[in-house]
Amino acid sequence: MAERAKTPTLEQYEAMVTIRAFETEAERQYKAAKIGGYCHLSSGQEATTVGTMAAMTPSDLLVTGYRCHGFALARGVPASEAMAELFGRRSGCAGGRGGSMHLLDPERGFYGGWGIVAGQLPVATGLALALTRRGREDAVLCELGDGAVNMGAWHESLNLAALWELPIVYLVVNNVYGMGTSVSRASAEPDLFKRAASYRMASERVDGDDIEAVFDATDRLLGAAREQRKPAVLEAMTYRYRGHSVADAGTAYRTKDEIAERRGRDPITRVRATLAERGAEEAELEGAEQRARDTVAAAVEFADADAEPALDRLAAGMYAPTSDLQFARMKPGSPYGEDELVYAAGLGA
Amino acid sequence: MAERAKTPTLEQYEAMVTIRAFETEAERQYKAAKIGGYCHLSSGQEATTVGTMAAMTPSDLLVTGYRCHGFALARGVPASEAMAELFGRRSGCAGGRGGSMHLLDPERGFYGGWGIVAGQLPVATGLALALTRRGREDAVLCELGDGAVNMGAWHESLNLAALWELPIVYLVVNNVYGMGTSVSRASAEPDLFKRAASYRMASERVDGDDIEAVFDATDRLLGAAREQRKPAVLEAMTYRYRGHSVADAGTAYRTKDEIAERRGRDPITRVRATLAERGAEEAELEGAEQRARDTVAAAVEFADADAEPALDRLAAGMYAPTSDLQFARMKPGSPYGEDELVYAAGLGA
Amino acid sequence: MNAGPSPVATEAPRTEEPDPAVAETVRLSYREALRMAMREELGRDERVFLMGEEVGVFNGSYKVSDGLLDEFGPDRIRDTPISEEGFVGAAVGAALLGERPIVEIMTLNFLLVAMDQVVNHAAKVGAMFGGKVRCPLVIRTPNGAGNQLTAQHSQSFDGWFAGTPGLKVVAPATPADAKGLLKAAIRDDDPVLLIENLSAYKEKGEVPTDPEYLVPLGLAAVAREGTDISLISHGFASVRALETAERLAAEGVSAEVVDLRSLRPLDVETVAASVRKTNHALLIEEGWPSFGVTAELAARIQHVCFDYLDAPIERVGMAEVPLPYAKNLENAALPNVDRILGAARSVLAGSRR
Amino acid sequence: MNAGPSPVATEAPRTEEPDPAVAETVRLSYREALRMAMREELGRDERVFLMGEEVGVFNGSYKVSDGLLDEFGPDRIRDTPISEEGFVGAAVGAALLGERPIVEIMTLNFLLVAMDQVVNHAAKVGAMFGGKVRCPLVIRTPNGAGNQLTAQHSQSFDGWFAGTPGLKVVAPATPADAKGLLKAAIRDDDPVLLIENLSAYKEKGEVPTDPEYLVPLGLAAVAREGTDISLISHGFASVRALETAERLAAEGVSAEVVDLRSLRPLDVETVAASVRKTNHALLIEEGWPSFGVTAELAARIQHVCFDYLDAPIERVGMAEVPLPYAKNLENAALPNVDRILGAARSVLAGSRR
Ligand SMILES: Cc1ncc(C[n+]2csc(CCOP(=O)(O)OP(=O)(O)O)c2C)c(N)n1
Ligand SMILES: Cc1ncc(C[n+]2csc(CCOP(=O)(O)OP(=O)(O)O)c2C)c(N)n1
Ligand SMILES: [Mg+2]
Ligand SMILES: [Mg+2]
Repeated sequence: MAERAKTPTLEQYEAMVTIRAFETEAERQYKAAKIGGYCHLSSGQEATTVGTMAAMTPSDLLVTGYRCHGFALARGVPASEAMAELFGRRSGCAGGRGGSMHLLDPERGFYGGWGIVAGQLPVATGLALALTRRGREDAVLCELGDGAVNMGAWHESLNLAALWELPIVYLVVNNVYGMGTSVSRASAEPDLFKRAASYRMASERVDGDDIEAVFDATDRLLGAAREQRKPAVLEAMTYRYRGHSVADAGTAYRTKDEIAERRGRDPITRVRATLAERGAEEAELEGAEQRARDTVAAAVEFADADAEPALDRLAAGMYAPTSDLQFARMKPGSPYGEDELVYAAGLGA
Repeated sequence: MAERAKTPTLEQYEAMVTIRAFETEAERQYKAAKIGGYCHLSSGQEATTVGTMAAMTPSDLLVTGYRCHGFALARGVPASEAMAELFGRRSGCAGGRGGSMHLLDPERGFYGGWGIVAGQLPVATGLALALTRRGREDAVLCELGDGAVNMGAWHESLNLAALWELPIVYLVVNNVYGMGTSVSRASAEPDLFKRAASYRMASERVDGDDIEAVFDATDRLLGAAREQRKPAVLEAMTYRYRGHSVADAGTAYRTKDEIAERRGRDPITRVRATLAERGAEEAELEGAEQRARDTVAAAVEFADADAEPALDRLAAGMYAPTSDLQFARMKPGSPYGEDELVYAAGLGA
Repeated sequence: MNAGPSPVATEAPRTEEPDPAVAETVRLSYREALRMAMREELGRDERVFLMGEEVGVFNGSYKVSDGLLDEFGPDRIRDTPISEEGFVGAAVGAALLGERPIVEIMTLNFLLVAMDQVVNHAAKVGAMFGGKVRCPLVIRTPNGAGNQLTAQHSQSFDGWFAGTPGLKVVAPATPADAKGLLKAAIRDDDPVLLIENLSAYKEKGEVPTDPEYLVPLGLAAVAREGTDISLISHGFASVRALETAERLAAEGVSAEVVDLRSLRPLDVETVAASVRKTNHALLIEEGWPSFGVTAELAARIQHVCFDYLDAPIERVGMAEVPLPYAKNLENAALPNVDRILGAARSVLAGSRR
Repeated sequence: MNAGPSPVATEAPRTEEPDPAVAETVRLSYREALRMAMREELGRDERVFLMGEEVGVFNGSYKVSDGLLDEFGPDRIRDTPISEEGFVGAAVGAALLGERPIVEIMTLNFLLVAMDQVVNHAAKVGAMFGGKVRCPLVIRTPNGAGNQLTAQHSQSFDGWFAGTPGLKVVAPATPADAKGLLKAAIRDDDPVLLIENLSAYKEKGEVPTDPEYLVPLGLAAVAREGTDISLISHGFASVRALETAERLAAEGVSAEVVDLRSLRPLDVETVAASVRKTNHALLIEEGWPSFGVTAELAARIQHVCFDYLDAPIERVGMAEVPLPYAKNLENAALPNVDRILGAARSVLAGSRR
């Protein structure tokens, strides 16, 4: 295990506050029609997000589902690039082509940001396979939701990972609901982490709102993955305050009391108290909070000023740059749209 | 549990011998080019086949994979109709349209005979759902192979069955190999029955070559399914003597010694010995054996004499009889073949 | 087994809107019309039930099933885990025993994980088992793109299903057809995929209140009569086609709009009659045109209208890229009215007459 | 990242067989040619590995990978459980990190359970992530029907993949192309589906021994020159087309055979040049023609050859039924040479010239 400052750190606190501020701002910008599509916020889940990311090394790899703003920020994607992506702008981390669900940053080992429930699991498993083929002592952390564990892809991926002894930790972010369906209405075994036993895979459950516990568990499991090629499941118990996406009020399937009760034991408040208890000055904490606000404000400003992607590059990225010539002979008779917008726009990256 | 004669009975012995003779004959007829396609034999697995079928009531439902000859016969499909199906003849149980993999007999509650590994599991689960919707106190028995437990469909089906408390028993016929891949090379948890725990579902493993044990376990689990809507997994440990299909010699991935060793404890020999021990006369046993041979010989004769399906009924069964008129206006400009063979051949059953 | 009539008209109706003289109607959104159809059929036939993610407690991701849980209870309005392969297959199994499940798939994109159950199970039952069992199943799901839902959520695989023998595929464009086709699909003895559209849900129209109002499968509608060019489309593309026809009228061009309504069976007769009259065809779809629905249409039309075409058939669909998020790129990629107009003009300009 | 050249000829080669004057060749079966391609690429590039059911110990269900496990070991020739969705997705992930996986799917039918990974993952990577990652993946699998494999095992979804932007799809018809296209696919930086065919595996032909022999993606071949009618096809249908051309020659008809080789990119130029010369087109595929590959071809041809067509374009494919088991029904349903001949005659008979 890497030598690190004791969790939580002031930096981690700042990261949590930044995520909360980012999500709040994203909702505002969505309502102002600056952001479109599906927009899934993670407010309430910050201890899980920041705690797991703190346990990763720079060369570890991250894969997530669509609820990825927090993970992207905690992994180091600049808030400006994340916000620009949500705005659909040129400097967005996916060039404005992915939007809220498809953030990524391969240079920081973040391989997306995927939208099909559990679809990212086989992909993440393959990244872990590639790590072993390259002889790297790194591991993959693959985030998924509690609802995703009922997809076939979960089963196939975990079996492969265990059979092939791949360095991967599947992080089940159990925020109680998959859209409006509670875990107990979706999973015949609601103790989700226990399902790892079907693959003789290690697993544990952790209080996802306790950043120390999250960090420790992740650190341990990632370590075993890296060093002994032991895959694992980590289930983090947390809660999302907002609806499933910005379009969902989030109240049809749960009570306001339940939400209020959870907000009452907010992970950010908990970390603030711990830091204060351990001697952090109020000014330090406020400084972190101010920096978080500034970061997000600057991100919005950046995104807003950024240009839209060039219209004549509609098809950019679809195929490798070497493919232009391959497609040249497909043009005749191509349907309107393809002809004008794809061939003329160039296929290369 | 139903009041039944003690297993094994002479009838069960005859059923086992009939299946063995049927499979041996099927291989011969395949090599004589009377049978085509994929042809999967179950020789060696007769105790599992007959023992499980003996525990089913007439109104229970059966679903299997493609290795279905034995189950069909044990469920009561006449050998003549099964053989005619393998020959691709009109009186085959699927009208000559399904072949070896797709036997069925809905009147006997046998809903096929499916060819995609694990694809039959969701379907069987739905049959169990339909039983509950109709208020029937029957259960579904769904056969699958050891290789099928690694498909996503297994996971999704078992979760649904457990969550909805459906009356279904998943029978895993563990014959050690899925094609050339042994269980331990395919499943990270090679004790397959243990995977039921992921759904808080009951499960057990049984010696699939011990017909009494198979019967007892099936009877118990089907009973719980019928009466308490408790789904279950039953793993029957057995062995297939022949290759994966008639086209596979079956020796690239296992030793001849292994096969010989398994043949040495043949389930049919075991049942014969038990019956003899319990007082069956040699003449009775030989009588059963003779009847089995006669049944299969008669089936071949029947199949061989039977006509091929009518060529002008190529599309029969594809859509309900009421659909002819719906398709009438699709004909113009239809590709050659469809036009001549489908529209002209009528779409109704 | 067939609980209801499957009437087949011998001629395509001349308008899409039900004739108010013969039927009492009410103004409803497309979404409400679907709900009316389900409510009526749930009330009429015990074997009918609805199953899918969030159809119950959540009242439907897109609120199509709003209120049905309260009315029919959790056995008839069945919430499922996220397991499309599992519950689509379960619907196939239930149908084999004579139940009449309606499966809601949140969007057509998610049918990819259940493809095997639809294409290699539901579609195969009838023929493969020699007609001994039937599979009276309905799958309802919206296709299409818009609202910046991005590459994984903006697709239309309509032609894939329409190209699968054993399936039937319908795609209502209007609230009235949404009601009539869904009801006909539920009463049909075969597996039917009913393709809806997110943008269509809010469209309003007159819907017959008659609980026996059925729109037969396999019958296109001439949604607007015209003489100069045939715009042929299905589902939400037909809404775009009608708008385009309006714009063309302002330019003095009389466009006929053929709304296919059904993709399998495909009503080639109605299509051919229109093109033989107008001698010009423009085909429109929400999805990628290459290897799509408009490809089949063009192939059929050139075959049966060979001597009637005055210009090459043109096609419009989504630009052939995984749909990008940015609003400007999305707008450029969608088959919007401007792009359809441009294509219509180029068909007319290409006329050899 | 691109480990090899991706040459693009500017003109379609006039014959399918490699010119023996310029290249040393050896007579191999299609199956052996695929194996040669894999062996060479496995030897050339550490990042290449083969993964699939029974590719190792069993030596391949259809023996394409025979002997490779012994030569390259279990890490490079990786047996998988039966989990198509899992291991296709794993290949996508491995490709994201720069590996070059080849996935063998036992038959194309089984790709249905992995559809989501192919269509909504592999195909989306490039565009959706703004070109920041690539997915250099090859999926090899046989399509088609024959040998009484029945409804669930006798399908060709070629057009579905060809209609998916972000994928490339090739379908070699000859042993030489099997080698050249597979090698080009492995070296390509994008996801490529290579469609083989069970009946084609035993076909023999001359194959260049040159380890740098590549057949560029996106380039059709004129497999036989002719003047009266163009037979256009891909994969095993091209073998049938060549046989048909032989039979037509005996009737005094000079047929040109265009073997597409690549479906996406589709070489419309070569197709158009042929049809402009012969003025008659017959399109052939192994699968169901409705909404299939021949639909797109017909749509393109009517568009770019509008003034050159003397007769409606005809299509031949598998009869539009889930393929029945009985030999007589199967024979009637397959796109055999007799049916192709009949269709060719009807194109010529329909000539307006
Ligand atoms: C295969 C598939 N089915 C359905 C959806 C629609 N959908 C998106 S998110 C979601 C809920 C997922 O819940 P969970 O896994 O708990 O993650 P959370 O949203 O709570 O983070 C659903 C049903 C989808 N994207 N993919
Ligand atoms: C989805 C899918 N993948 C691959 C196949 C090819 N296949 C047919 S049977 C089989 C092996 C299955 O083994 P098992 O489940 O153990 O059953 P057994 O044959 O031993 O009865 C395979 C790989 C298939 N039919 N379906
Ligand atoms: Mg959740
Ligand atoms: Mg087995």
